[in-house]
Amino acid sequence: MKLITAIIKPHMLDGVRDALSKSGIKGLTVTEVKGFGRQKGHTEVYRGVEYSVDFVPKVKIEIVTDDEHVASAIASITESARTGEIGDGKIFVSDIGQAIRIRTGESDSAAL
Amino acid sequence: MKLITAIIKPHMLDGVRDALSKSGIKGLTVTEVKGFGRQKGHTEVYRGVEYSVDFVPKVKIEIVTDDEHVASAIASITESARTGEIGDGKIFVSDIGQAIRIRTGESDSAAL
Amino acid sequence: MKLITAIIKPHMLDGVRDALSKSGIKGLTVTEVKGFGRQKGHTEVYRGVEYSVDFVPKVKIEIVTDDEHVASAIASITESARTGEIGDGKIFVSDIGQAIRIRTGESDSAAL
Amino acid sequence: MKDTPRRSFARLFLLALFGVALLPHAALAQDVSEEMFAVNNTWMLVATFLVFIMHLGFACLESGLTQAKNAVNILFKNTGVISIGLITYAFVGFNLMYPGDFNGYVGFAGFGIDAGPEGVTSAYNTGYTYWTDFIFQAMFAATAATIVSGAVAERIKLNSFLIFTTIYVAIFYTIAGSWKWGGGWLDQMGFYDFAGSTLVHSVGGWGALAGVIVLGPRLGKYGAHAKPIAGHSMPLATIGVFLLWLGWFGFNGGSVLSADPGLVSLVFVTTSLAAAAGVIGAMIMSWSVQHKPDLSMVLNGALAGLVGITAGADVISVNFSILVGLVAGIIVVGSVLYIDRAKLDDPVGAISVHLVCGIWGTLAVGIFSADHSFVTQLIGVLAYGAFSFLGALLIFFALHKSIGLRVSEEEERMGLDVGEHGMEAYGGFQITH
Amino acid sequence: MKDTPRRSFARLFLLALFGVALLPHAALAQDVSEEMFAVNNTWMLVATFLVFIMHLGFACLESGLTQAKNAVNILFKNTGVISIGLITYAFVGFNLMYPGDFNGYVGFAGFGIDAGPEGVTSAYNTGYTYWTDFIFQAMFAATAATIVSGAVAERIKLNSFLIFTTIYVAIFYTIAGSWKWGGGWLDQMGFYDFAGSTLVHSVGGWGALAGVIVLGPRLGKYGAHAKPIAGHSMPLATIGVFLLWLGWFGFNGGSVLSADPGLVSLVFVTTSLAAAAGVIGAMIMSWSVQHKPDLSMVLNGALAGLVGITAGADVISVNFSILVGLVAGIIVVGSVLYIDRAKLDDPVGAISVHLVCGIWGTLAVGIFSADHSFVTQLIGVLAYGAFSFLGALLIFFALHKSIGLRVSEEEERMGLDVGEHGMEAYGGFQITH
Amino acid sequence: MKDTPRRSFARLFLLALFGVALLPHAALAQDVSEEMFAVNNTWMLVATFLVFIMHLGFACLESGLTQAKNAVNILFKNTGVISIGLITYAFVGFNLMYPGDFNGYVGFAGFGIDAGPEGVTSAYNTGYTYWTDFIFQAMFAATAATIVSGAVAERIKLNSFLIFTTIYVAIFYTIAGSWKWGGGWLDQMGFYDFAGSTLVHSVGGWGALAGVIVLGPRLGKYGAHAKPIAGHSMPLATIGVFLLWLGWFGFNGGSVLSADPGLVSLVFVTTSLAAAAGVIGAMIMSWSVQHKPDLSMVLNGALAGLVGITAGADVISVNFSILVGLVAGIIVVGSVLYIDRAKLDDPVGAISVHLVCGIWGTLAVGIFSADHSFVTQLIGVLAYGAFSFLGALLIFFALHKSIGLRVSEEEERMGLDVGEHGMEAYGGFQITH
Ligand SMILES: Nc1ncnc2c1ncn2[C@@H]1O[C@H](COP(=O)(O)OP(=O)(O)O)[C@@H](O)[C@H]1O
Ligand SMILES: Nc1ncnc2c1ncn2[C@@H]1O[C@H](COP(=O)(O)OP(=O)(O)O)[C@@H](O)[C@H]1O
Ligand SMILES: Nc1ncnc2c1ncn2[C@@H]1O[C@H](COP(=O)(O)OP(=O)(O)O)[C@@H](O)[C@H]1O
Repeated sequence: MKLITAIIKPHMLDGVRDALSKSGIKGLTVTEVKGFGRQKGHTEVYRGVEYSVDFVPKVKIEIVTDDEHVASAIASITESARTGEIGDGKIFVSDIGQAIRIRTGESDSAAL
Repeated sequence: MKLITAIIKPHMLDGVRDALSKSGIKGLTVTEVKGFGRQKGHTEVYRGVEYSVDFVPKVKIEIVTDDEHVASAIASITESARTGEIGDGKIFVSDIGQAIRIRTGESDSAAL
Repeated sequence: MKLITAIIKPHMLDGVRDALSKSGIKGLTVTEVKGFGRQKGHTEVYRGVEYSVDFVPKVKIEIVTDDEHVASAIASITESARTGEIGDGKIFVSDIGQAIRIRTGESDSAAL
Repeated sequence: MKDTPRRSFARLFLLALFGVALLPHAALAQDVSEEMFAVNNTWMLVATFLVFIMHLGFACLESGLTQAKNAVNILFKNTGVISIGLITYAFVGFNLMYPGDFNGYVGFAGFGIDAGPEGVTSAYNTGYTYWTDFIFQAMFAATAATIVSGAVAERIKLNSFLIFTTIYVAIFYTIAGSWKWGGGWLDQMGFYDFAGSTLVHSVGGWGALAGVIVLGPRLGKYGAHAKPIAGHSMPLATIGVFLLWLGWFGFNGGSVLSADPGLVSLVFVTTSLAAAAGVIGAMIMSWSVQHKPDLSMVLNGALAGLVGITAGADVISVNFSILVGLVAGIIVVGSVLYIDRAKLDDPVGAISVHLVCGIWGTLAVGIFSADHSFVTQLIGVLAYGAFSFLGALLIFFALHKSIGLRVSEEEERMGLDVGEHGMEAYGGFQITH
Repeated sequence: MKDTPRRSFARLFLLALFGVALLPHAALAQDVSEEMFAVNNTWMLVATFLVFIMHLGFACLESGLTQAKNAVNILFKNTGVISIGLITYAFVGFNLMYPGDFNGYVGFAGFGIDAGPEGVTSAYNTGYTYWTDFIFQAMFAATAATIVSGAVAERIKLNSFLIFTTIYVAIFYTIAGSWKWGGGWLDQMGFYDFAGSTLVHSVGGWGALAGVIVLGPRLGKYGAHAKPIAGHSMPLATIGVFLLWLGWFGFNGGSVLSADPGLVSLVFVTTSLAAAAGVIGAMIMSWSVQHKPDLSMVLNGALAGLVGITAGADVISVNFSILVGLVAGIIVVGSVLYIDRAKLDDPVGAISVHLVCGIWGTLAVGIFSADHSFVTQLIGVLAYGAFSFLGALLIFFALHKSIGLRVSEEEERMGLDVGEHGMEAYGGFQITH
Repeated sequence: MKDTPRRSFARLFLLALFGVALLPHAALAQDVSEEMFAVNNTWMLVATFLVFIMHLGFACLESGLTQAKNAVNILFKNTGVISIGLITYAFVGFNLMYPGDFNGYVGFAGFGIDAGPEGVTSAYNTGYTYWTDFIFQAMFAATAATIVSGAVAERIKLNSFLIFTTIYVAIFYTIAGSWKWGGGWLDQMGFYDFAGSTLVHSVGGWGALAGVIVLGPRLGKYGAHAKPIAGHSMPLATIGVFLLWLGWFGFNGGSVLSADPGLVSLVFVTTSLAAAAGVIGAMIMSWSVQHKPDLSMVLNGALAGLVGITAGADVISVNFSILVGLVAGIIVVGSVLYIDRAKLDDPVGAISVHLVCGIWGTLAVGIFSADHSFVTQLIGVLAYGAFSFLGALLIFFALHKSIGLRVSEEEERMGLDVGEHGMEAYGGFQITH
């Protein structure tokens, strides 16, 4: 099993979730995060003092899936999350050794 | 060392933390997340327009622990987080190569 | 490639980000989390009832980087995040199998 | 040109009594100039909008002291209560509360409201027109139900609550009110409640107590983990209390029922000082007992002082008003702790503020005013207590047995906002940074 | 000592008419005592500050019903609108709206304001001084622009909006106002609009409609995903509506233009009952149509009732005022649904509340008051509609073609707070737990 | 029936002076009808509750412009300040500020308050009863301390602040006040301060400056990272400013000390236009200097205009009032920038708004009113500056040396809410979505 972590633009979330659903993904977990990268933040002013806000709002999607579904999931994400502009985000893939469904105790593939 | 990631129902957090404490876990990190899975969200209405909220509030617990404690930690979580209803959540386990305590520079087991 | 996960004190974030920038890290993702560990929370009172708040606000930084940059990144974090007091936090390192830049489709090192 | 005794007999009587008591050499004006009538009426209308704003105060206080996931529900209830209150008061309430000549227990002057030609002149009353009389009283009426709202928050079904409100405001509050302000048996007996420590606040508080008992505590409130259920916004709660305090200038100040300079200004002073002393009393208690000064307690302290002085704002001296407020502030903290220990789950402290301090305030009139009897005050307290508590218990119980009173466990956990209203108080995937 | 007809001819006429209608045996005071003048003026100043607080009401309501990322922008606009409104009304507006003797269509009494020696005596008007007249009217004026603000929220450029406001309030609102309140042609014809269902609310509503049409909907509003764009804070929206309701006691109550006890208190009653009935109407509609009672609809219902009764608060009977409010509450829910289906994106429901219910209220005078003609009311509605809608369309279109009306897509997505103001409504890496 | 000179000698004198100046043909009423007394007193009580609501305004503004982790602390302080202020003013303040005949520097008419039989008649004063006099003044008194609260926020110890407040309000504010409003030496000299640009706002501002100097800046404010410490809720801050503006109608309007139609309405106009002009001044400055229009600056601009006009709201012409406000709005932005550059850490801009614009307003009387001398105004400004700044410095320094003034670094970082109160402003593991 693999964990696919995608960091995307917040307003692309609904589209990405739909695309993933279509490609057969049944579960995922979303977190609000802030990103720092090539996409620069912006300048803010508060009571006369300018300062740069380096962090950009992003959404992190985490999907644990069987190895075989990884490629299609990645393809779904890249297509649905791309705007072509800087800051579209990243996808990282890592290994998961074990997965358990709390409700039933099922494990691994059956748990997803 | 392993990273145990558990996604649970928010109101089970206190119980899970107690159970983990009892089973010898000394540290963990908690994040508010939204989950998408078998447990469906609900329908909301705003100014006459119905729409479905697919994401359900969840809490993610991350625990890095020695390999030997993994099984007991998992057991603690499954027991304390289970309500028996859909949406109780998942546990994922992956490998951690290195752990460091910032304050002292201690590493691996000693750092946990 | 490695994923470096650092859990630090919130007010150290700006310093850590600067230190990482200097050591050549170009991207990272930040999440607000709550930590449970050696650093105890505090006691609160609400309408006459005392209770202990066990969770302490922390910030989680995630950095995916080439293996060769891991050591210097860890060094940057430990130096810039240390106050010497309990609760300074942890650094965990794990493997990342694959990285993709959504905008371009570039992968692995080129994607970071 | 003479005052009509129809609705305001009892009040005029009191005005005369204390007007004379305070201004011994001024003859009581039996008829007034057009100008004085206009001043009086203007002041009463100002008082009316001040009492109106108390409903926003309650909405803010109650939603601030409860969880974010139930905020829409509370705001909805409070918007509904004032609206239902006003309409039912127009249809039946006003004429139940002020039935004119009646047996002293229950009377009814008929459906609907109508000023008639005399109703807009000082022949109706030297202090206000018929319309002013109605609207000022109507704003009061809904208050009693709103008090209940906070205590039963986070677990009561919306429709059941609204039915309770309608019945309690339209019938129980008004009949009880007629006993004193309508010139009924307690008024005859000499019972005194200037602006409603008992008639409004205790009546609301008894309803709250009944609701809390029938409903039971919120899930997890008295569970293994001692963590109390914290309110989600202290700024909102604070806005609420300041608006309530503001509104009280009309609640008490308007209860003079004219713009009498001496009386209204005296009432402003006693009301303000009692509230301030309530804050200080609660601050001292909270700081010394809990070590950490608790804002929510101090806010309750202000209200405690206000409720405490309401029964006697015009007959208690300025120095004693400070004492009444101070004691109320101390009592309220103790009461919140005690009620919580008794496992009566009142999220906003409504029982302590409105019931306990309402009783204190009513009895205080018997203690600090030479002209009133402690025993009579006590009789009033008990009579109102029995009637409203049993009445509220009956309604709640009937609802419990019929359409149900409490939301499902799942709904309670998810929050009533999503469950009852399908919406969130703080909507949107809130990425604001 | 006699009333000056300069500004208040039309109003005095009406006051006479209905004053007489309601108080048949009272001769209309052509001159008043010093005392009565002071009471009247004091009430008008109280009404003035009540209308002022409506601007906070709008600011809260509009920011509550929109997204957190645009809250600073909305608060800024609302602070700007009242300020620009007051200043331009002093420079040109007051004298455009009340030009004295004029051709009935457009007149101008000159720049700036000046009371003159008579202006502070009852020789100016028995109800208020020149200064009171100005400041009461000035508080009204900015309202029309603020109504537009909510409808065009979350996408309009700040500078364009402020230019629109300046022109719309200083010129269009005031010229339109002169037709009726200034004694112009519609006034001559017998058109009636007590406190501005049409003159203020519809005029604002037409501006809102024009803005929404020229601007188009917010990004993603009518996209593939049906998820509506939820407001970020229901407590804020509720505070807004209660403050608006409070302000309406001055908006309508002050439109009596004196402290006349009968009239002002009647207006308090009709205003309150219409608002309450509006809540109940919207509650019933929302509960039955949507199954889940929607707080934002119920809040709109209160405003709908208030807007609805505004045209006839002094001439519609108490029972009918309940009906007017109830219908307004029902209409507003239907209208919000319909306008949304027509893909007109109005985030706060301004068009439904102010335009649709403004029209309803104006026509209701023709229906429920025997003294007014439905046809004349309709002519007024149409005349105001044509003038304000075309006027607003013209300004918006000119801005669109010149400096641009709408922010960039990126800015809209990021939020106007960061884009236009470089700041956040809820600043700081908010670690509060 | 004649006015008692006891407390109101100085004020009557001024009223006479300007009453005559503005209404040249009206003889000054030395005794008034019962009706006029009632109107006057009613207006003064309305003004009183308006000033009261300013305390909520301050609470909202200050907590909005600071961090969420300190919100409870600020709300607690503001609730405490008004309460302590009212009680101490009753015990000693009123009689220190209005000692009757005295040496012009310090006098004391004894502990406690008591109207006596004449105190509730127009024999006390034609404009208000003794009780009204007291409560109106008492609401003012606490304002001075509340101004300090914002400037020292996020780092001052709660108990030290409350002790400071008690001493500053009870003794320094009142003695300073007696110099002018009590009929003391500055009043004799012809110094003019209508509603307290200097007596209230500058006195508060000097206290704020002293506090900021003794305390030093918040942790990290002037550190390596330029990121300023953003306020956590702009809606809260905006609510605060609108409520303050609302309250100012009572603050200035009530300072007429009667319901005089011409004067009160003039004051409404100058006050509103100055506030509006302040907004516009700050908007222009902020837009041109910072490129992005800063809401927090514009909000400060409204207050700047209000503080600026406070000293001369009744003697500055309407056109000049716009100028005074505009300049205040411009000044306040410059001042905030300058004070920040001087590393004086004032989170809410209290020094710029209340001290700097308070001085500007006081001097503006000397510039724009022919009847007042610039030099005398300057002497007043300097005298009040020296006395209040040194006084505040002394108290703060004594507290610093004894029980300590500042919370620990750890507490400051964690927030004073948890540190001082053991509670959170936005409690609960807030899962609302
Ligand atoms: N090395 C990294 N490790 C972790 N997160 C990263 C890394 N680089 C980028 N990110 C995340 O991805 C987001 C997008 O990256 P960015 O460099 O701005 O644009 P792009 O992906 O188009 O090159 C960042 O805001 C950050 O959250
Ligand atoms: N494949 C997955 N990857 C990541 N998170 C998942 C995955 N499947 C489920 N989750 C998380 O677990 C939560 C519970 O899953 P769900 O399918 O609703 O119920 P259950 O675990 O009882 O089958 C989801 O809300 C989501 O946060
Ligand atoms: N085993 C663990 N797994 C995951 N997170 C941990 C673990 N131990 C500690 N943490 C995180 O690190 C933070 C700091 O740890 P703590 O024990 O308080 O101090 P220190 O790191 O100085 O020993 C905790 O608040 C928690 O968020």
